[in-house]
Amino acid sequence: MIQQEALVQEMKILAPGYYRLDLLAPGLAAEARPGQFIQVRAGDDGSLDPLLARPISLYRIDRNGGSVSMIFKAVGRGTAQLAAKQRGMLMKIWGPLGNGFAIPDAAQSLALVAGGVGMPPLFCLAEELRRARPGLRVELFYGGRTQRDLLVLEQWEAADIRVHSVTEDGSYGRKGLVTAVLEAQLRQKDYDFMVACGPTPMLKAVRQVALERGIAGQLSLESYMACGVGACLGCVCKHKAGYRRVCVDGPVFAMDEVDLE
Amino acid sequence: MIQQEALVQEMKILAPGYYRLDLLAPGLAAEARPGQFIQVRAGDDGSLDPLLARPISLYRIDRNGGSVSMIFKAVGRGTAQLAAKQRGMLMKIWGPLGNGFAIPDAAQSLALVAGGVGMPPLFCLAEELRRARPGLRVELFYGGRTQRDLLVLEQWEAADIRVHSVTEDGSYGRKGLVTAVLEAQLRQKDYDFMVACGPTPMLKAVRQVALERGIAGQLSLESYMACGVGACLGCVCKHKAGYRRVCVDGPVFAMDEVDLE
Amino acid sequence: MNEPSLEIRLAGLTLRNPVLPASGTYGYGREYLPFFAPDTFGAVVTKGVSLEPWPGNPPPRVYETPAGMLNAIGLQNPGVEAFIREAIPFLRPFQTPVIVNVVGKTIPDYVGVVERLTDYSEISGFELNISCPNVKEGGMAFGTDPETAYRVTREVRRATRKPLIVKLSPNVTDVTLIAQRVEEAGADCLSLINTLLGMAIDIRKGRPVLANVVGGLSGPAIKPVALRMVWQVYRKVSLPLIGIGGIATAADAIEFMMAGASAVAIGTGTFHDPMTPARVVAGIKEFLAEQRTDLKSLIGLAHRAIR
Amino acid sequence: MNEPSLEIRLAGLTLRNPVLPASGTYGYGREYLPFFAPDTFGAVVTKGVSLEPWPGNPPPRVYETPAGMLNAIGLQNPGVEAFIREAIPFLRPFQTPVIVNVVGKTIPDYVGVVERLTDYSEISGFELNISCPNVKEGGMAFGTDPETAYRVTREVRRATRKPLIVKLSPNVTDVTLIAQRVEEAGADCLSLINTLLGMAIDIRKGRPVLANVVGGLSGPAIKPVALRMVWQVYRKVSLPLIGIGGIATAADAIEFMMAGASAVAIGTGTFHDPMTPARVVAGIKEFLAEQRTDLKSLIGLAHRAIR
Ligand SMILES: Cc1cc2nc3c(=O)[nH]c(=O)nc-3n(C[C@H](O)[C@H](O)[C@H](O)COP(=O)(O)OP(=O)(O)OC[C@H]3O[C@@H](n4cnc5c(N)ncnc54)[C@H](O)[C@@H]3O)c2cc1C
Ligand SMILES: Cc1cc2nc3c(=O)[nH]c(=O)nc-3n(C[C@H](O)[C@H](O)[C@H](O)COP(=O)(O)OP(=O)(O)OC[C@H]3O[C@@H](n4cnc5c(N)ncnc54)[C@H](O)[C@@H]3O)c2cc1C
Ligand SMILES: Cc1cc2nc3c(=O)[nH]c(=O)nc-3n(C[C@H](O)[C@H](O)[C@H](O)COP(=O)(O)O)c2cc1C
Ligand SMILES: Cc1cc2nc3c(=O)[nH]c(=O)nc-3n(C[C@H](O)[C@H](O)[C@H](O)COP(=O)(O)O)c2cc1C
Ligand code: FES
Ligand code: FES
Repeated sequence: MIQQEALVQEMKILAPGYYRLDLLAPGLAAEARPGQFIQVRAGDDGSLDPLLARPISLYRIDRNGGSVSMIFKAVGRGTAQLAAKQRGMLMKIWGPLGNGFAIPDAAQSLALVAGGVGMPPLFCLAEELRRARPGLRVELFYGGRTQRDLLVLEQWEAADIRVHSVTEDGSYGRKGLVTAVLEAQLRQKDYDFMVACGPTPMLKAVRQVALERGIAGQLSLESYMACGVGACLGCVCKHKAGYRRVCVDGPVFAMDEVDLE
Repeated sequence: MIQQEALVQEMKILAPGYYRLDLLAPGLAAEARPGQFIQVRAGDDGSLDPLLARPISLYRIDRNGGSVSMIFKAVGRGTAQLAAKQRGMLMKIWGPLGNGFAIPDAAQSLALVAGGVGMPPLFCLAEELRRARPGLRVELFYGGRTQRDLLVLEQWEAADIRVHSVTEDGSYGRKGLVTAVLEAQLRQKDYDFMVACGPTPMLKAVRQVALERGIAGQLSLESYMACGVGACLGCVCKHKAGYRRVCVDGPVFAMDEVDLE
Repeated sequence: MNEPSLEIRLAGLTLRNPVLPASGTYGYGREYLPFFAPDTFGAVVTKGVSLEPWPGNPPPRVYETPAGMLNAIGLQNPGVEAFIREAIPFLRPFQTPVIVNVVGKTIPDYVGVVERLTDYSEISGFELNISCPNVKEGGMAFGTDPETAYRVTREVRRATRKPLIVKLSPNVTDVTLIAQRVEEAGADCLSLINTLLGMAIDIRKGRPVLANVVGGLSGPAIKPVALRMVWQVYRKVSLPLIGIGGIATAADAIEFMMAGASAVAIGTGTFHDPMTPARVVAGIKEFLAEQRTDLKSLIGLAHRAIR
Repeated sequence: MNEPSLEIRLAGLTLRNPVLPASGTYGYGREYLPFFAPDTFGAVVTKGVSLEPWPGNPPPRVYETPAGMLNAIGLQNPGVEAFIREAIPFLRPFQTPVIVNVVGKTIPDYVGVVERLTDYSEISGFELNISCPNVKEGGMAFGTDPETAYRVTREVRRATRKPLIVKLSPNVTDVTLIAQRVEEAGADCLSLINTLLGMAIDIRKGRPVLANVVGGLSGPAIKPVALRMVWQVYRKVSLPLIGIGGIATAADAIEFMMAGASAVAIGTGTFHDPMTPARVVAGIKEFLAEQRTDLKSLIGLAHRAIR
């Protein structure tokens, strides 16, 4: 675990309300794995507004460059302040936190399912797998409300990963819900494993689809956090073994072990 | 009274910890008089830290240019955030507030006495008087802890006003307390009126000196403020007529009517 | 869709909108005239008025704390006679109900102020402040014991037929007990909350910041406590409630309404930004339009959601 | 000048420094190991331990508010047997006193936990949590009535000779009454405060944010209230006090000591920044050096200033 003041290397607006932030954090980059996240203090030092750090997933881990990237959406006070960061500023962060993804060695094909800003950790995973397990077939099912909610498609293309784009309004890719497209695809093609990250209704639907077909997989959950390190028991989800902390026991859980209500 | 989002025209570090901030605020500049102040919200819009606005005196009023300037010292949370403002940013302000100085028409000579960041409103007064009453002799007694606490001396020079500089450590001008230098000077020369702004111990000493010699004058007081407009009764000082609000009944009071404990 | 109406009936009064100034943060209305007229509010709630003039506490009286502030004004006010002479003529031209916040050291003090004012047509109602933490006698003492709260409410009730609001103290173990007794005593409406008792120390000087040592904590910091008290009282009494404590945005005001308040009052939020009241009024209207609902439906909504 | 000592005696224990973790914000110490070792603190105060395992409340359990946060964890904990199995061996190697925070639904529950643990040499003392607002039975109910607080303290007192700290609830009309009765019952030290009862509403969903509806408010927002309670209790009881509530800086900790606390505990401040405890320890030391004074002289200093 690293806790540091990290230098903002770059801050980029990807689309209205969506940002990419690159931080110089060599220790963190060396330790981090896909699916992990960091706690980010959005206010300047000494500011109590916001009081708590915000959890943001790692979108890219550049071990050689000693940096990590995040992609986030400005939804409230904390992310609005993050959006005001600029190159050269310092930010207090700690991490890597959480367990990260674990793709079974036996898997030959993997379906990633992303909704909105659930995409970044999946890209991190895809990049790592392309390096570590070139034989694995990886495809992304990516849903958003409209075209501008689908981010960095060119990066997925550069990573040579097939993307099934889906928008609710049909402004890009297929029209509808990403899970409907996933289901349709599953009628033709099979996947050994599935990993999903996105809003809860989407996660539920993905699990439903996976369970019906007997495909194992993992879900990455979100939750309000206070400490982010497992001490406060604030972030728990319902798990078949009782309450489990999203910040250290997760955020990645096996599909069939968590209860998404 | 104007309340607006004002554009930062310039932000200048005058000395370590001291800043000059110029705001585009034509309505305010048109209304304001020397000795008045404005309420300044230091945080960005929506920020609750700090929660309350901070009172800052007007240092220059440029009616033609439609701007006002302040000089402030970073002493705490609010002023530290002010210090982070940059050209082009917007700041929420309201004013002009308070009564301002009133120099008797009969006065032929005026001694200004400034301690630390009590100087800015006195410069504002001096500039106005030079324009409005060129016959009036104006001199400044200016005390600070050390050389770097004496600000914009070149501006006073440009305004052709004699400055008696005093530092506690003797690093610039006379060594000692500004009131001692004032007293010494008063043995040789007389003034019809005195105006002082600075820390309370200094104000007390100035009043003592003035009362002993029968010189009338005004003091500009500071106080913690909440509303800044006279509604909350939070900023009162002890006055011979009871409690008086520094924000609207002051900040300028006749020397003999306030009780400085 | 038509522009949503913000009109609301409260304790027999018809208010143009449900947003009021919190007593003591708006004077008698004059000081904020350069920013907005008193009729920006659904009703004006005045600074506390006592029978005789009160000098208030020595300074320092206010101090900022994280997302809040402490005050120990000590209810400085010129007394009811000066109020009649100065505030009533000032407020007369505005088409807005005026609610007088009443303070006293004894029950006859409260009754005296209300008796003196009740026949003025310019006065629409009274808010009994039995919860001010910043005066030695009276004030909060009345608001922390259910029986004393009952007695002062009942005596004042006899002195006026105008709407009678009682403002409760949050510095109690169970605010619902006080609320219930005040309801039984004949109040028409409850305001909650007044300030939480707090303090701050200047570590350089090694002494309390406020001359009065302790003061009342207000502002966004206390909003969760205020909201909880509105929630609790809504479940136990049937009087309409005025939600107060830390409101700085329309979303804050809507939270209070969903917790059970029929109206809200804004204090420290106006110090933070003088345009807060106007922004809150506009924001509530926007929310209603966006959600295609009306004001009444918001009141107590969150209770119905968890049933 | 020598480096100032931060050592302090508290309820019979010698602490390396006066900074503790607030119960429930530091687990049993393991999670913060990557940031600092348990002996950064003068003593470790554990998460509440009950006789049987408690599942805690459903999520959402935490929510940020202005300069504060709400929590309704519901005292999830694996029970005293798991504590003995897992936490004691973990804490053994660190040279730091361990204070076990004890929770229960009945008096025999509290006594049971203390009896089970009192003979472990690894345990230096107990902190009775009679003030948790997030459980249906027990918890805060014990801390809001002086007689119940007296009874639970007295019964536990009989079960142990180790230092007994009682943690008081701020959700009361007069905290000094509870403090005095707890002193009479034989407590060695008082912790104050636990969280203020609060809530928040999600206006988009029209329902309370927390599944438990209400939760405990902590963080800088509540510091003025906590400080005032330490101040009041210091004047009425002679027990040493642990000041808790909103500490995020050394200056905050010093305020509590000047108000009368012999030690302080940090909770939400550690969530804000995991390095807060270390920064506070260092900052107190700096302040002592700068002011050329010692720790003991700070305790209650502000009372002496206004005499
Ligand atoms: C493990 C983890 C990884 C995450 N990774 C990313 C990411 O890569 N990119 C990204 O944009 N976001 C990510 N999030 C969500 C992000 O943390 C929230 O959007 C952020 O905390 C909102 O803070 P705010 O102050 O802007 O909003 P607030 O003002 O706190 O709230 C605004 C809205 O955001 C929602 N919200 C607040 N906190 C959370 C939360 N922790 N989880 C879900 N919703 C929340 C609330 O429902 C509210 O409506 C992640 C969350 C978790 C738990
Ligand atoms: C009418 C008026 C005019 C002023 N004009 C100027 C000016 O031209 N330039 C300038 O630098 N300062 C001026 N001040 C003082 C300025 O308002 C304070 O320095 C500022 O409010 C401190 O805020 P902060 O958040 O940085 O400090 P805080 O964190 O609030 O406090 C830091 C320190 O500042 C002191 N302080 C805080 N508020 C005040 C206050 N209102 N008055 C006196 N001391 C205070 C406290 O004692 C504390 O030790 C003026 C004050 C008043 C009342
Ligand atoms: C400066 C100040 C003065 C106050 N004076 C009074 C008063 O005279 N009568 C009263 O009932 N409440 C008084 N209050 C309490 C407020 O009306 C209100 O209940 C409290 O401040 C909480 O609301 P807020 O957080 O919006 O400020 C005062 C509050 C402040 C900050
Ligand atoms: C997440 C969380 C869990 C808590 N759990 C406990 C507990 O188990 N026992 C207890 O006595 N207090 C508990 N508390 C209260 C804290 O110990 C402390 O009294 C309170 O948070 C105020 O301090 P702070 O503002 O520094 O957080 C908890 C507080 C929080 C925020
Ligand atoms: S956020 Fe504290 S345990 Fe997960
Ligand atoms: S600051 Fe409110 S009356 Fe002066």
